[in-house]
Amino acid sequence: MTGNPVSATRAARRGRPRPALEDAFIPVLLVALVVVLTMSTDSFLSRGNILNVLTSMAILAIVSFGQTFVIAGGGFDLSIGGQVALHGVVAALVMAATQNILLGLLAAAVTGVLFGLLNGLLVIWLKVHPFMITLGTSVVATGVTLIASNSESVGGLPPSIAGFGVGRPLGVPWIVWLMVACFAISLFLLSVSPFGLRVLSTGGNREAARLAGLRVDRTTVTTFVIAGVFAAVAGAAITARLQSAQPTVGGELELFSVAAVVLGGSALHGGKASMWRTLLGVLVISVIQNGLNLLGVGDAWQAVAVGLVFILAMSAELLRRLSPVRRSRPVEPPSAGKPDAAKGTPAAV
Amino acid sequence: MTGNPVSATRAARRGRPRPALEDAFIPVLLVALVVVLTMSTDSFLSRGNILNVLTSMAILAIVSFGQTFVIAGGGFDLSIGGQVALHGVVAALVMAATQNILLGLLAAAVTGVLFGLLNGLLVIWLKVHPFMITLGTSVVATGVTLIASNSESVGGLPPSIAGFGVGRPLGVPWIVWLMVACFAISLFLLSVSPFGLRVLSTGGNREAARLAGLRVDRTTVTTFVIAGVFAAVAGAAITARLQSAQPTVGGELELFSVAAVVLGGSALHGGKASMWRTLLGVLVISVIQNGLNLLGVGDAWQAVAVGLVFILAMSAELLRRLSPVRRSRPVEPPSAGKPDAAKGTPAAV
Amino acid sequence: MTSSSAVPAVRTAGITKRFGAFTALSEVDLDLAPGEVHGLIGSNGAGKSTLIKVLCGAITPDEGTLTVAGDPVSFTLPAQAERAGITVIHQETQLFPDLSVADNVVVSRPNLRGPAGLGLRDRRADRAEAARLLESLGLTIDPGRLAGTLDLAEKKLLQVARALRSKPRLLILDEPTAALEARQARRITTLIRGLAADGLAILFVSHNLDEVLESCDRITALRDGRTVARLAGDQATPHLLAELVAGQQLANAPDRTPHEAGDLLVEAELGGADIAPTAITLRHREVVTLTGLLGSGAGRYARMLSGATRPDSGGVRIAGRLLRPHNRRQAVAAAVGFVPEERKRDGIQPMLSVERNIALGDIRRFSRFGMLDRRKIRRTAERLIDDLDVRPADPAFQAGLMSGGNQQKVLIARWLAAGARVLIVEEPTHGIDIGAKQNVMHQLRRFADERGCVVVVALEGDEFRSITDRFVAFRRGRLVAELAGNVPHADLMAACLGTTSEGRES
Amino acid sequence: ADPAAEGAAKAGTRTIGVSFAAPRIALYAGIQKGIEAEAGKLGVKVIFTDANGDPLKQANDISDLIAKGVDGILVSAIDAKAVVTPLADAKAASIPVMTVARDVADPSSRAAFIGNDWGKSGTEIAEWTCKNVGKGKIIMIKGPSSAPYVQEMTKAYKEVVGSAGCPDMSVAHEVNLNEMTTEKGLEATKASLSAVPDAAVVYANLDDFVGGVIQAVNEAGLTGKVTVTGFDGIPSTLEMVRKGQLGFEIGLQPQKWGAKSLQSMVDKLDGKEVPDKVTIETLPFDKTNADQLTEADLQ
Ligand SMILES: Nc1ncnc2c1ncn2[C@@H]1O[C@H](COP(=O)(O)OP(=O)(O)OP(=O)(O)O)[C@@H](O)[C@H]1O
Ligand SMILES: Nc1ncnc2c1ncn2[C@@H]1O[C@H](COP(=O)(O)OP(=O)(O)OP(=O)(O)O)[C@@H](O)[C@H]1O
Ligand SMILES: [Mg+2]
Ligand SMILES: [Mg+2]
Repeated sequence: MTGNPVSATRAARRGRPRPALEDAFIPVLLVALVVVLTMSTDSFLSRGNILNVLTSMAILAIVSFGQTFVIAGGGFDLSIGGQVALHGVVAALVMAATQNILLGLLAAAVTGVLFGLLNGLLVIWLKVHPFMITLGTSVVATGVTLIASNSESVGGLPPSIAGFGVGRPLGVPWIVWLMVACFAISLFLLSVSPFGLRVLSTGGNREAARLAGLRVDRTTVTTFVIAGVFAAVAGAAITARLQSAQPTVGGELELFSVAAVVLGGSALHGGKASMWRTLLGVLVISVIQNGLNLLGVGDAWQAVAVGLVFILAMSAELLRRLSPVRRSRPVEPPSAGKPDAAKGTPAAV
Repeated sequence: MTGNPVSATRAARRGRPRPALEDAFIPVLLVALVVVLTMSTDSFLSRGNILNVLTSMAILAIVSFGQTFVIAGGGFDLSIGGQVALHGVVAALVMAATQNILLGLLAAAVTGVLFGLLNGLLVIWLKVHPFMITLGTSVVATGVTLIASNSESVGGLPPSIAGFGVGRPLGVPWIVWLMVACFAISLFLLSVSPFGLRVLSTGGNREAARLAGLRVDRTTVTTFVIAGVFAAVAGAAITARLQSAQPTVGGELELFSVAAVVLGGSALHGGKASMWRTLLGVLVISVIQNGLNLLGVGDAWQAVAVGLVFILAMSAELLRRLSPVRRSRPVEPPSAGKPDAAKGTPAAV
Repeated sequence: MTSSSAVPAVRTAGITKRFGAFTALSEVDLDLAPGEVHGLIGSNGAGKSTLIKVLCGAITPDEGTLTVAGDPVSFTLPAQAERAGITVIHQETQLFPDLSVADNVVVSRPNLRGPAGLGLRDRRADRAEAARLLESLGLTIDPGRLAGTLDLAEKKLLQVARALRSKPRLLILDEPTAALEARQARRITTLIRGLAADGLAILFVSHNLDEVLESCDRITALRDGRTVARLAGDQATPHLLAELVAGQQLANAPDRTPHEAGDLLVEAELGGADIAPTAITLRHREVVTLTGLLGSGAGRYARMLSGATRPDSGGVRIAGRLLRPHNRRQAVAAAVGFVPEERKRDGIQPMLSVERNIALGDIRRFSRFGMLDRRKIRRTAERLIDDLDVRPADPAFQAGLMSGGNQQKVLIARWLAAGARVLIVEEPTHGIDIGAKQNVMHQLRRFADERGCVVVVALEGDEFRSITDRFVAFRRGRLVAELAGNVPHADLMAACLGTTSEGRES
Repeated sequence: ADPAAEGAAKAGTRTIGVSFAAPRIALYAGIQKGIEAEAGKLGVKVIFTDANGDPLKQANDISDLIAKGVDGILVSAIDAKAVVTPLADAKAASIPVMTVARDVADPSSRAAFIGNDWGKSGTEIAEWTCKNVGKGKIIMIKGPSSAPYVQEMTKAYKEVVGSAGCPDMSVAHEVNLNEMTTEKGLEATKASLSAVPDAAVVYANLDDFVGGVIQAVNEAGLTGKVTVTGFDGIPSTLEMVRKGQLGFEIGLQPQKWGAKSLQSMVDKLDGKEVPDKVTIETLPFDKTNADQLTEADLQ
């Protein structure tokens, strides 16, 4: 070791994360999309449409920030869509009953925290994969939502909430401001605060984090609570935007939020994540949908296009493998199965 | 080792899989459900209702068999629901055009194989987690289905197909026979043929399987192809049963098929699976739904009940941890986060 | 064997393998004769495992040729190498934990029955064959057991059984004895000699140079991917081999200087899963080595001591303060550092940078106003990297990509940064080369001298003689002896084995 | 099928945006075809968006249409209360909005509603049932409980059934389904028939359920004993009525409906007067008049 000059040189060349081809893939894809859409439509880069894109991405973005914490911590939250509907309905019911907007928001926040706690505690107690746990709680959430709302949209909100629906501080819709605020908080929590390091360690190697003295269970639960709170924010925002709560809203949010996180380049199995990447992932999805709407492409073709872009985006991995540095590391990522057996999974021997 | 008396004793105490409390959990749950439903309704154990349960579980069972192969091999197929709709529409379109049932079935089988190939090849080429890949192909499948069917149900099938809808060889609806046949084939493939060993070893430790000289890539692709074929069988069966193809069918099948596999007790991260367990998982889900229907419980409460049973079933894991045998193996499964996530996720980094 | 010089079973010529800009192997020549045990040695990262992967078709070399029994071949798949008679037991245990022992043995070619082409598995034949093969290796285990429940040596032997099933002409073993206790390791080396006597060619990789000296007919040494020496077994001396691996003159291990122990630091009385309640005390400036055979309980005891696992009874007092059991967090707060046996699996955060790995032991110390203090982290990491000679000396380097020895140092740095006073280290020398070993020993001794005390857990306690003040021997879950650091080797062994001191050669 | 793709900017050509609730149900598929055909005749471009049942996506879709600068918007509201904000935006941008099939809660936010008189249809179905069955229990398989057409039809239906004019019939079981698919219709009917094995009538609220309802009756071995009534009158139901699988249908002639919708919008843009409520014609049929109809009549 000590006397080995090669290892020092080698180290300098490998290992150090550097801006690689594959990390540029999604940004390049985004730029390409923007260029194509600007050329082929006359309204894409208009101020109105940009705000439009931002407005329509807001909800997905907010829940994806929450999902980023969960995934970074090694979890997975399939209940986010169900939660958005549930918390939205709760907010609306309380607002309708009390005619007080603040109480409604508070109620949604409380159910968000409680639901996140439920998810997190079940995950750490039952020690079953969060995929299954949150699938279960998601089904429960859907049922509870339908019962609470009587399967109907909940109206009768205080009239003043209409202000939110149309309000545009500084010319930007309030829902975009809300997204920006959520982003700032998330960015701080993940990248600046020590909490972010705890989350990434817990997700990167849970046992190692535990042995280093971190409270991994608490961290896991906290990530689910954050996701619940962001789901509540999203639910309340939808309620405000639609001026009624919709029990059926949010159906695709869980899968698309996971997709946005991973599309951005964070690791699906945790330990590596960034809010900027998530934002990028959400942007790609939203720009595609907006562009196709502008082009007048029908729903069915839109689905095809979104799916293809998904797959294309994942080809970034292909680039990664083809890039010379890591090219022939056969032992590294076995495709389908389970590569990091060494990592989080001792039982795999 | 032989020379070490401690290890010999220890070996005798641990090791040999024995019917444990936790493995009995789901069967016991099923029996409990049956007892409760028999007491609380007067028709649950009637011949008609048993056939009813079998009929309504058939589609979920068939796709779950396919999902079992994929999961056992370390993969994950979220495109199954989309595929069922796609292959069903293909079958119907070909039947409507040729007025030949056999050609229609053949066409569905071909698209099933092709779609499975597509999934499998993308998984092994892109080396991205199958979750993402099949989410992408699933969206594409939905789009293609809508385009092919023009978003409408496809009718105009040969009149003779009506026979399938109502046919009851030996008093049992043909769709139940179809499920039995699929089960027999799956059971043979997984437990009796050498292919099953290849799948389980690929899913259990992909790198080890590769180094042992197994063609892991081929095995992975094959599992996806099997899932595609079973999805085609399910799609064609639905088409025959409804005497038309529905482009919107199958929405919940992907998640519920995964749930059925895991509920039965197979490992979500692969390497450990059995068709009997999957059958058990499907049965639990179907019995609950049927029972709630008989009790006249509405959709919303049904969702709550299904979710709760999911979570309850996962508590089997809790029993497992509490059972004395494994109690003091501290380093074993890192609890919440990612027991499996780590494994199941190759290059998603 | 006299025939060994005739036709080599396998020969490589000019093998070169590059990973990007980095050359892992450079023009390596090797010939392996039937009936010969060929030793392959070299420091961590010398390229041993890479060479083996080339030999078995797991990776394709950039240059060079491979001949089997005189015929040139090129493999792109492990299956091809296996067909050509080359079988490997890899460094990482390659098993299927959820499959039975029998299935693990026959996995690549299960026995079939019934009409040809029908493809029915013959499980009875599988079991019989597995039992037979395992018995020929001296192992009687139920072939129906799940492989995940075997212990380490059993797992290795299971892999040997699988390898022998394909009747290879060349059997490659990559560090098969690492993590095994001496007697089990001896089983493996004896087995190897026996197989060679049956005419197999054997390539044997080990960091245990004594083992290599004892069992190899010829020895090849790699350094930085190049062949630096080819020796006949009888030309080699321990000293020569050590130098070949380390690439330099090794300073002689410092003579043990007696350390006078300081104040009482740790008092523990713990009992747990198959461990009888046992009391231990540790003083300032002490290095205490817990040792015993595999499964003796030394490791389990240390893990309870560190708060990593739950004891059934008893507790730990650090500087008079009683800790809650099974609570790593509180133990860390009381300055107890722990470096687990499988550092890659349980110690390192593979995706985080070296500096963040170091900061992890006490995140609070590295935060200000609810924010991570990046400058402080960087400064501390740079100082420790320099201090412990971590390579590469780059705080932003991704920890998962480092070699084992350097990961070990990063973990020690973590506890230094967290201000630990008690350091509990399991098997600190596993899988690291002799140069790195010296450095780690040095660091452990220094830790005790400057910070508090060190607990080493090792199957081969003797290896730590030069830094140990006190040995504690465990057998079958009991503390059987506390011995001074300068106790004769034979007495230490006797305590572990439960025999009298004449019972065993040294 | 997509005239808008190539240059909506061409001067003089009008572009109409359409935001549908769920074009995957047969009714909307028919309306869409009608709009497309009419667009060709009138020389306007049409952009379709599909929210697939998601009110939030519908709000985003309408915003996209406004950003695109269409001349008019046809909406079928997934939820009557939910599209307030985008409709206010449209008003602010002086883009006229008309609702089709499903109205919004606030009539002042749209120029006109082009739809059916749901109550009248409900009454018609109930009267036919009383006249032709007269006696027994009824199972109702309905759409989402929040949809106005479901509420209005149910209300009108129940006013007839069990009233003095029809004392021997009663609604024994009701199911609301949020997903309007044949499969769901099948499942719900099977379950309902288990709960009410002696039902005489199954009321299918829309034809997307009908195939499943008939199959369920079939599988339960009750063919001939249970009368099924449908609604929408998609072309394939004609054959079912002729075969006696289906007792009564009301054809909504969705293509004509679509054509009428687009026509109304163009009229409005041309400055002509359009009434606040445009009611479409319906075409009831049963075995007695089914033979005089062709599938083309139902388009
Ligand atoms: N796929 C790869 N990509 C890049 N570098 C690699 C790859 N595989 C191995 N290396 C590097 O090649 C060098 C040789 O590694 P190898 O595993 O052969 O060492 P070794 O001699 O077996 O060491 P040890 O004794 O620690 O097992 C190391 O520096 C390692 O980091
Ligand atoms: N409670 C237990 N009961 C039975 N076997 C055990 C138990 N704990 C560990 N083992 C087995 O004993 C073997 C050695 O395990 P482990 O390393 O934990 O023992 P240890 O107490 O650390 O002893 P050592 O001093 O050898 O490290 C392993 O195969 C492990 O599976
Ligand atoms: Mg090696
Ligand atoms: Mg140990």
